[in-house]
Amino acid sequence: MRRLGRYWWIILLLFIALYPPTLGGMSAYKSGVLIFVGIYIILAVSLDLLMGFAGQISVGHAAFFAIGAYVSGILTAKYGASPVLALIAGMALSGAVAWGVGRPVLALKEYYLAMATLALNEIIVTLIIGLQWLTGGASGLRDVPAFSVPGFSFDNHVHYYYLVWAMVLLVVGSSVAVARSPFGRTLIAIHSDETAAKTFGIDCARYKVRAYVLSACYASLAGSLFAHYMGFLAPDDFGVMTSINILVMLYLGGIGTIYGPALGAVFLKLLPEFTYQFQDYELLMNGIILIVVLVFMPRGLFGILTGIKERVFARSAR
Amino acid sequence: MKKTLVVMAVVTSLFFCTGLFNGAQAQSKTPYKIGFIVPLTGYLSWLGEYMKKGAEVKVEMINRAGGVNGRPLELVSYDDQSLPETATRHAQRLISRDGVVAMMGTGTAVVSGAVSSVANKSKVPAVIQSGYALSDKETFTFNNAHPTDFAISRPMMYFQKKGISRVALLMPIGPLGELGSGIARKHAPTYKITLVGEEKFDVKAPDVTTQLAKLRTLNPQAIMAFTTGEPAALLARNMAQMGMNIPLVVSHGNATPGFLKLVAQTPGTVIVPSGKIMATETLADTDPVKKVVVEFSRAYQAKYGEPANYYSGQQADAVALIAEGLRVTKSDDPVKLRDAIENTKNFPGCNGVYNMSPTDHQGTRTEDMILLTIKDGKWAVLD
Amino acid sequence: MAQSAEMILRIADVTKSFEGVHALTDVTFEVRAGHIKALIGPNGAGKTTLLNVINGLLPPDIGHIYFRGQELIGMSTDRIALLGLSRTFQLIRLFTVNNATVLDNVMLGAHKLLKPTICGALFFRRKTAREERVVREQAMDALAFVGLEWAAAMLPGALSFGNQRLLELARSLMSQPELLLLDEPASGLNDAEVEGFMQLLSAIRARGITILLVEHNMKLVMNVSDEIVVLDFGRWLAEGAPAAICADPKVIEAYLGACMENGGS
Amino acid sequence: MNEFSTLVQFFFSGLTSGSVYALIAVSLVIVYKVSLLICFAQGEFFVIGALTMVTLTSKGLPMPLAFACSVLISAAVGALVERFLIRPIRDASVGSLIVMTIAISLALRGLALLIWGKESKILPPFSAGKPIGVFGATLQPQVLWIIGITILVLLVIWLFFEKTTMGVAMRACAENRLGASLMGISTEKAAFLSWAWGSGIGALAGMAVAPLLFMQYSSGVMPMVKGFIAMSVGGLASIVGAVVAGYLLGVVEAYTIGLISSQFSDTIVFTLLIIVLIFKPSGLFGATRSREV
Repeated sequence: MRRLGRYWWIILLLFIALYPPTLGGMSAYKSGVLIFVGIYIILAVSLDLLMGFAGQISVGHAAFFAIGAYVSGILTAKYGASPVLALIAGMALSGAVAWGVGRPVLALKEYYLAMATLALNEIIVTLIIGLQWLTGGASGLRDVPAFSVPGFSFDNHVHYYYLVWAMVLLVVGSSVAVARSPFGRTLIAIHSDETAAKTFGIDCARYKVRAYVLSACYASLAGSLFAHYMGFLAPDDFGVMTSINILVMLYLGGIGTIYGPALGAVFLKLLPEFTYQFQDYELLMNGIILIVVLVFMPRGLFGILTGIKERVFARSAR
Repeated sequence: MKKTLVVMAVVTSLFFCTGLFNGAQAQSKTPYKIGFIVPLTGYLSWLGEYMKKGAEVKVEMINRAGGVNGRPLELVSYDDQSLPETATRHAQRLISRDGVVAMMGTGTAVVSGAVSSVANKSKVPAVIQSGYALSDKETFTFNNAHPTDFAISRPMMYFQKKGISRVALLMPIGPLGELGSGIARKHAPTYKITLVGEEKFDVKAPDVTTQLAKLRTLNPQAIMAFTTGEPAALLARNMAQMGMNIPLVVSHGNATPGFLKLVAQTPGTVIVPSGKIMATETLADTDPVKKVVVEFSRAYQAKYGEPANYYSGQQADAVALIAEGLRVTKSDDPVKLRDAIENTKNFPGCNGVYNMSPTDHQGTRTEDMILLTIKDGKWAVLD
Repeated sequence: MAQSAEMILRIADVTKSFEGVHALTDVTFEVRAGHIKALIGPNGAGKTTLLNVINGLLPPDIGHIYFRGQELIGMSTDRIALLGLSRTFQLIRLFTVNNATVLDNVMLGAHKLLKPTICGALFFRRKTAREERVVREQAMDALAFVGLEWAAAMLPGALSFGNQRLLELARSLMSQPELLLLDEPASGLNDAEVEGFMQLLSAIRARGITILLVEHNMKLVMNVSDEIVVLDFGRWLAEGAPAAICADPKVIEAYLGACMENGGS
Repeated sequence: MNEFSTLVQFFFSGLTSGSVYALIAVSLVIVYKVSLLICFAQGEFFVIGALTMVTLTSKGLPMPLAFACSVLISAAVGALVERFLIRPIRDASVGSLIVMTIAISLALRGLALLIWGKESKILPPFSAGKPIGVFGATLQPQVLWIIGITILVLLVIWLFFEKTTMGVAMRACAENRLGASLMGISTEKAAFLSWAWGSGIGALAGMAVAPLLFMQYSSGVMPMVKGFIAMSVGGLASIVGAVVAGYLLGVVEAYTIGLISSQFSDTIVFTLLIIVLIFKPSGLFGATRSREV
């Protein structure tokens, strides 16, 4: 069992890699669900870096999701740019926005910060709607081409599945690396106690902004992947509700653990596949499920998993 | 070695678990499955309700009459929450898991966009109902709602007849408003109408008198506001408050009992472009759609105890168009079905007589619309 | 001042008031390099406020603070810390979020040696790991110095109160300070722990680190400090060697008054 | 119609929207003031209040009675929510409290959907009558009702929190837990009561505003977001600040729409919010608090 605990990531890799071929002709539906799951894992993990580690609340993370999606969408659909360049441009713009607003906004605390980030999300959405000549406005942006690199197009859904999950692994892996590094430790110090952190020479504002920029870049990456998969973008998918959903994934899975929010994303994105038949009851059910998690599992789903793991180890050690 | 074994065991068991998630794929091939994507929650949920009822009644009618080619129709409905992402997932599920022959529904332009994108990628026909304007590339998408063009030009036709030439636009911030604004600008010169001004408003705002006051300074003879439901009713109420006694044209989506309830008590002239289903009694016996409309209305009234409305009729037409396509092709092949729907000619429905072609995926004409207004708390035909 | 060359910290005419209430009024004194200077006074004398002003957490209304001749007023707390000024808190402030361990806490003290970046975490991993190893060893040394090496992997919350104080001290030492500000480090410690703490302070002093000590425990203050400065109601009251302060009637009066207010504690 | 009457109409429009924002902001502030928590489910109490009133009046209950019953029902729901859902996680981080109130709002909205269905409901104005005309601009009489109710609410709140022992103790809770318990009220009880107050006033807001709007299960989201803005601008914990900021928001919005751009009015309003938060974090009307180090 201990071995299993250590090599779980190999299992995961094998599973991700072998899933489509072994289950033969993976349908567009299945790959679609898994692609959305992957995109939301990137979003949840990126927000976890900001909230779980740097301790900065954001109720507007979808703003960067939107920037990534729309920069990719506009540059490729309207100006025929290479998707790779568009993706990088999206990340650059997201990073720049995060950098620009980061210092003043992240100086705010708790609810004030929540309000400011929520406002940021609204501003981006209203701009997307307002700048119709550029973004297609509320009617949406059409005909975003499939993702491609020179010489290869990811127009097949299985190919895209691999691309998205490769990105997921990259983002999760690098997030874990950042979280475990001295940089991640510094964020934890800021999260714990900004005043104390400052007395050790930590320039809190600068570190918060760095975490924000990294988080925004990852969210933007998710946005670009979303744009090329959907082929059609509308502001409805980037509203505050989306931000709140990402926030919920964090707490559902277990904030500050990277893997937890990823798990939360998987759970929350697979849940509708089982609850859609409840239709009118869906809203109530989702609310109740979330309440139950928050009240009875304060460490989230991942906390439960690690709890089980610890118990199993304790038993096998005995 | 032991390590490898454990890893293998876990991977295999994971695959078994996901077997559940595959669901039951193999089912009896007998019924024709039609995918139905409809806003049952979210801000357009009230509309989804009418669409759902309409579709159910029509499917029942067809099945009671023996189905299509001896096979019954079966609806597979999903709630799109008025969100494109959700709609995309549902469309993919419908096609690859439920194995539908065609999709229909939507109701908002953005959801239509998402569904249309999936439909054309997967080459499965989709008969949508919304203000979404189709592009040439979308060869698998039909839109059997009256095009927004008609809903704008029909009242303009009426204005020209009545000598109204100064019209102001008050458009909601949103897809419908963008569409309505563009089309109104395009058609206004045809009917010798001057657009004196345009304002936007947020559909969730509690008050729009600011915009109305601004427009009032321009002395319009009528206001066109391409909006549906509560905001449309709010406009009528605000205009009454300000004593602006000029006609207000709202979108063709408002021909529903729900909207009637909202504005029944409001003075002023509200004009709603609509289909003939809203005026069953006034139809001439020679009207080609009379039979279809009357039969559907009767069945609807019998099942739900309320009169059929524009949305339910429109949805029934979508069912009928797909059924007709299936009848003609006698095949499950989605491409053939698309071709069949595309060649539908002189097919009477609640929205008018459909004449589809490879260049026209909407099928109806401006004359298929009528203008409604409200008199004594009831719908009345204006023109 | 003539002897400022050996004065590591000079506090000049510092005044600070909160909504009209004067917390500090014209406070002036100096701290000699290599000494342990105690800052005492009854409750509400403004000692913690002064520490907060020194390390930049509070801006004074007027006044100057010089560290090695460099003006600190107007500088941010983190920059002041980089100059070699470290502190502990009256109410223990350890890093506890996300299961940060005792070792993590101590290693965080060495922030100014590492200056970690995202690039360091992602691209220069070998270099980062090398630096990290060095810091880890130093951190273990610091923990050993305060006698907490056994607790490296524990969560700080699991430590006793006294050990948490020691952990804070170890963390501060990691930043290789020249001047250490200690805010009531012995409060809540039992007699045996205070005894150990006294030895620790002497050992720190022996390393050449100057200490400005705010403390209520008179036994500790009298035993370890080279010099004492007394504040009363935010004003400088007396300054001098421990024996002289003990005998100063002004100090005795101030403390007696304070004792009566506190119900004789 | 002259320029001036148009400008007055903008003001009236702002007053109408502002009256909606102000009342809901007050209900948010009450909860925050005592339990230091921003409730994202406040919009649902707004809806529950209005829809309960619609149901009760349609059942033939007289207006004042229906009014009182709806307030009490909502207050009870709010108090129960606090007791069974918030209290168990009282000491969690701000983030999880936000998510919890969001979860509660989803559940309550889901419940409202099941109870009242999807169609919008209408509540008749409290008094019949023609719109009031001033300088050629018009105002709905209901707005005067709302303003009156707002003043009444402020008065009742003031009386309760300044003149009754329990009120003073509840106010003390936010500032000093020990002090509050000395005055004979536990923070738990205070939070419980503050939720009852908050949801009651939220419901009141819904009922007062319903005749201006059309109410359905999801109508609470927009007023709540605007209520947040008013609350933040007002300084989170200031009731009078919230009311002033609510009306200010309505009026600023109206003039932005009228004079600058109806398309970008929300962009401008939210940008202003961020600017206010950054440069005056304690709100336009909040006292500057010295942060404890």
